[in-house]
Amino acid sequence: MVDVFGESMDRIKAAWRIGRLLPALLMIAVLAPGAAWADREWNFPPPVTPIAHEIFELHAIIFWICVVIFFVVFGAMGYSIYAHRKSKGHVAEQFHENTTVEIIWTVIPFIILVLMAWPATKTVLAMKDASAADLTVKITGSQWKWNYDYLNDGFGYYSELSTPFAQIENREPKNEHYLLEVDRPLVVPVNKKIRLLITSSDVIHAWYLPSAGVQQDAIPGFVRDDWMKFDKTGTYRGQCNKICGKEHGFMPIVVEVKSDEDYAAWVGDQKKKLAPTADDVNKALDIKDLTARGEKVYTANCAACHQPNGKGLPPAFPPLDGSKVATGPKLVHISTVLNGVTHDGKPTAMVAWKATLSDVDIASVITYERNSWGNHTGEAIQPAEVASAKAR
Amino acid sequence: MSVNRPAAESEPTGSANRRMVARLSIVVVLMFGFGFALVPFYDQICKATGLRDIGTADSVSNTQVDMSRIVRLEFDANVRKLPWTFRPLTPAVDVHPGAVTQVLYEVENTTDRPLTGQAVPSYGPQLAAAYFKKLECFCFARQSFAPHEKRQMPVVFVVDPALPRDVGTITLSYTFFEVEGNKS
Amino acid sequence: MSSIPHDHAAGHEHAHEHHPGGIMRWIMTTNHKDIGTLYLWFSFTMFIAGGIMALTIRAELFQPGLQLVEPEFFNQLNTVHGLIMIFGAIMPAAVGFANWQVPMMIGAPDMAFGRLNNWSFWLLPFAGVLLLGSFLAPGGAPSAGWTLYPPLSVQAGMGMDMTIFAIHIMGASSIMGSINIITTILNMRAPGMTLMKMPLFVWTWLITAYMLIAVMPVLAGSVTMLLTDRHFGTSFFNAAGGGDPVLFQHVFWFFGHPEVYIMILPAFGIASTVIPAFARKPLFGYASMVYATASIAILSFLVWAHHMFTVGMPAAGQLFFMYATMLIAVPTGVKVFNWLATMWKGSMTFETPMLFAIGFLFLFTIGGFTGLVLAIVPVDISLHDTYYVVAHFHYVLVAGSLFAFFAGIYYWLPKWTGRMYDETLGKWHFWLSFIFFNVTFFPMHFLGLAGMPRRVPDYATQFTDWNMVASIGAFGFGLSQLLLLIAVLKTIRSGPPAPARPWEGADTLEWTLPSPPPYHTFETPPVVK
Amino acid sequence: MPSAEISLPVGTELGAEAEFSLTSRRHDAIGPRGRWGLFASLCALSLGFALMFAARGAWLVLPYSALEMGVLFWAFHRFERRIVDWERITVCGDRVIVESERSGVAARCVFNRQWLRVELEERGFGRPPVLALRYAGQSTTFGEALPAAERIRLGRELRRVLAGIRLPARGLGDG
Repeated sequence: MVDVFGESMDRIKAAWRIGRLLPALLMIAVLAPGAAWADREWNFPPPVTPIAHEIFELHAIIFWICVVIFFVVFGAMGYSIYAHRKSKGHVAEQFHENTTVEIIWTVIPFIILVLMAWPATKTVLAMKDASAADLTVKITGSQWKWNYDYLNDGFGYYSELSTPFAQIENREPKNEHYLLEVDRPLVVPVNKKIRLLITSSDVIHAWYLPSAGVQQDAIPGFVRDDWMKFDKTGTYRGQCNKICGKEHGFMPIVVEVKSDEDYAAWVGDQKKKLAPTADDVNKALDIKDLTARGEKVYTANCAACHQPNGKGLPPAFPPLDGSKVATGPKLVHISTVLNGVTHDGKPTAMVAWKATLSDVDIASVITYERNSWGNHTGEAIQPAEVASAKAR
Repeated sequence: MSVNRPAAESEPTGSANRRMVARLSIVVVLMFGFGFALVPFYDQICKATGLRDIGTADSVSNTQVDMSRIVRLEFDANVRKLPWTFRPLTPAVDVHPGAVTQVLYEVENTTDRPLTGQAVPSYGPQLAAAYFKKLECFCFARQSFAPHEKRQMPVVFVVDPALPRDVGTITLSYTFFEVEGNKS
Repeated sequence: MSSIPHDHAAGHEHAHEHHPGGIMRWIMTTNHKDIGTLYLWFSFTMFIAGGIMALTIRAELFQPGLQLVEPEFFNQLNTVHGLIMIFGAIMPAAVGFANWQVPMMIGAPDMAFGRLNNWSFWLLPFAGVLLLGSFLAPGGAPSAGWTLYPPLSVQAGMGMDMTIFAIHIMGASSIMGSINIITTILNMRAPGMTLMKMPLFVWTWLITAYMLIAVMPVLAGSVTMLLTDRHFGTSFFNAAGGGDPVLFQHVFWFFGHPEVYIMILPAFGIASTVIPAFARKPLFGYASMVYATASIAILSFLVWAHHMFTVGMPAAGQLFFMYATMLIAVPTGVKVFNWLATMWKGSMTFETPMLFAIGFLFLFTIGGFTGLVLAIVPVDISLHDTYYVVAHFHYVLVAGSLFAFFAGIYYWLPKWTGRMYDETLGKWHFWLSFIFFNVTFFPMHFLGLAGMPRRVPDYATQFTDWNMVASIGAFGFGLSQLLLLIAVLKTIRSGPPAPARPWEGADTLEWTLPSPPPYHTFETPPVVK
Repeated sequence: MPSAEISLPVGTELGAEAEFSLTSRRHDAIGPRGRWGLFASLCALSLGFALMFAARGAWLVLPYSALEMGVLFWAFHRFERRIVDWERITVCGDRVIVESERSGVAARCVFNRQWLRVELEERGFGRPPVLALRYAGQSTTFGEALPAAERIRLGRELRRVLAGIRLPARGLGDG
């Protein structure tokens, strides 16, 4: 707490210093976004794909053209304000038309625009060529996580924000990649053309990775294709960029670009995991282990709606703390988590988790829910119980 | 000089107000009527104009097979709010434009109750939609599944040889939506 | 009932003073000046309400992390801020100016349809209450952004229905207002005032009204379809029933883009009135100004999809909309050059209206440049829905429309009230607004370039510095607007009496009337040569 | 200044042999061709947009477009009807003749000069007062198209004329 306070004071002081320097800053600000300052705070993040390079350069060209026009136009205005003022005794001339001049200043901007449109058109056409890809990844946005499916290799997984709630609520100092970190990033090989198929399962999201120059809306019921090809390995970060509900700001995108060998090894790993779950369903676990694992599962999957403190957001998201489900018969609780809640035969916001979470995860999270906040049932739910409930 | 307002306008204010109220009530009734008439009207319009007509097979006029090029077709499947499994049996095929091709999708209803769904196709890239002719498709009608029923369903299609040459890959993606009115 | 008094003076008093007093005067009035005043005060109230929401947003964004408001409420604030500022503040202000100025500038006694005019105004407070009242509805106000994209807006609670009704009411009000204005301008000009002799403000409003009439049904249709999708089982925008969510975006922006010009054209008109007055020189290129305005209006119907470059449209579509959007820079450039040429070799003084007009010209041009940057499809794909866009449209709508409206308020305040405003106060208002506006919105360009999405309640730590600067600026800008209120109230209460024509260079018809103008204008019919 | 030259927004002219005569008519700044031309262009534009959307599936724009064009038609039509309206008041010997044509309906009232009362009726709500002419059970109004100040001036003028105070015929604008 003290740290956070100190930190914010420092920030306020920093902001104050910035505030005093504003006139100078504004001047710099006008000049800055071009090629001269490559720093992130001023311009696009360093481009890492051919398209992003083109975008970076296009922007620089157009920016500098605008700067030149800006100084010509407002140079003239500044001179006029200085020289043609009444207080200097300037007498107004009464001209109010000059066809030649008017034609000139219609034609010149037109020519400048054509010069701008030319490279832009080339880039647009280049961006559209998603054919002949080495690898296809289907990206499905949902409230509020991304799902990556490797269509060629037949596996897929969810990718979610991994920043702890404590940091968002300012109870802990923030990580370096606060809000831009996920549990499982999208992993792709370097120098390979990756075709992206982007869709959504609920509302419109947008898959936005600035350093790759990619932004594509994810539209429910429709796939849209896009592509990217990275120049270098590394980790690149972006966010969902179309308002999609309350957790819109907490839906980051992390892409890890690996060398061919590392990528192949990673794919091998993933395929191994596809084989029966590493966790032994029949092994009985200690309540402590279950609760610890359950807390992680809860934070990643449940806390967005039911809140970290279990109080929920009634009426849409009921509280778990002290609820009938979380303190009543455990079979009801297990079935609720497994199958979700339906209302008049239609699924509600409480979705079925049996396809998404492993039996061990479900057992852990139920144990956690039954033994946290004001709930003290003291019961440990074993993965085997979940498996048998599933079978019923 | 004192000024008096006229005691009354050319007609009594009361009756003018009543007439206004009557007129406004008619407007309100018409507005609500419009709202309620809209739903059947909507269905009729859709039927009459062929809008949202997803149940008709495309017609193919040119059956010339273009052997000079190969287009890669990828198949994808999604379900929304339906507890089904849905997948293409072939993830991708290479075809010559103009050749009639059939692929299979497999659907399983994993629940204990009968369910009905409607599949909606989508294409990547978007412009491929105009060149992808489906002769037969499970998406032309609603599909009902008995509890735990598993079924393989075909899509028969032709890629129009007029497909622009720079399109080398097409993804056909189906999404099964729950049909309103499913009862548990 | 009274007979006409013989007494000359008493006769005048009689006719001018005996309209109903108190609140009933304002509720029942059909006088264009009263209604103009009502519009302007309503707009100011909404401006303050929307401003408070903006400040709450900026306070939350002062630091990373969640401090003041829940994300859901944050989204509601964002959405209602946008709707209120567009439909509650900017548009009514523009209609307020039209009500006051159009009849006086064309030499008409009043607007064509008095009672329709009264009705168009009095619909607005109800719409405003409905919109603000949606905060109290179960589920809160709409939170899908002012653009109300489905399916997110279909998910929302009852607040969305209230908003849809509010938009309908505001739309009806705008339509009636613009029908009134277009009828007035077309038919009721003084003899001799041909179309090409109309003041430019009247021209811009004629074109604005024309555009409003052309696109308002599109807005009404789009929100109605949203409503039927929500409640009546239609699937206009639902893929499951054969619809398409992107169709909504096409329909919405087909209205939305002309709407942007609807908000800026009257501002152009005010700038074209104020700049010549203080340069003491006729407006340069009157005819080309009219043609430029008309071309902007026509082009505005052809560029809607530039708001949607990321929905994944074919290259041909992207290129068409890119070229059309870039083309708008030409007539807009012509306007800027014309204003500059009007100032060139004039005899300028810099009273508050002129300062705001120059501020408008300067900052609007920056907004124009960023608009050009955003028109370039590949660059837009990297900047779409980031803070760069937020910076861009605030440069256009705040420093553009709003600054021009401030210029108009100070310019015509002596005419409207019969009293002069306090020049010192006005200048303070300008300079503080100008500086804090830039402190608020300039850093947003950098945030956007660095990839900060708009409409997020929290952000990564590398965005912290610029967000702090922007938040400080926002509070400065917000508080500076209280100076406007003080300046106006001070003018009304204790400003020194203003002559009929306080500005040396002003030459439109309203300055031939006394200040304030008589309740029913044009005792002596003007003759336009 | 002869009143015929007074331009706005009313055309006023003096009758020939009468002691006092005034015709009041609105000024039509654009004329029917321009008015209906603009209406046609708006119709084409608005319905064109609506049809374009209807073809793409968003046909609910259409009823609003039609409704709005209806309202615009009503507004233009109503304005046009008022434009051809005219009123004339003539003082001739001991008679005062008020002729008018409103919405195609012609009316004519003849009053006795000695017994005619000229009154200004307040109407409230910011609407300009109405000039009423009353004699026994008969009454009529005059000056629909005149701005408020003009009506007052005209009222004064009439009273002078009726009282037999002979002034040179005066226009309304040069008082």
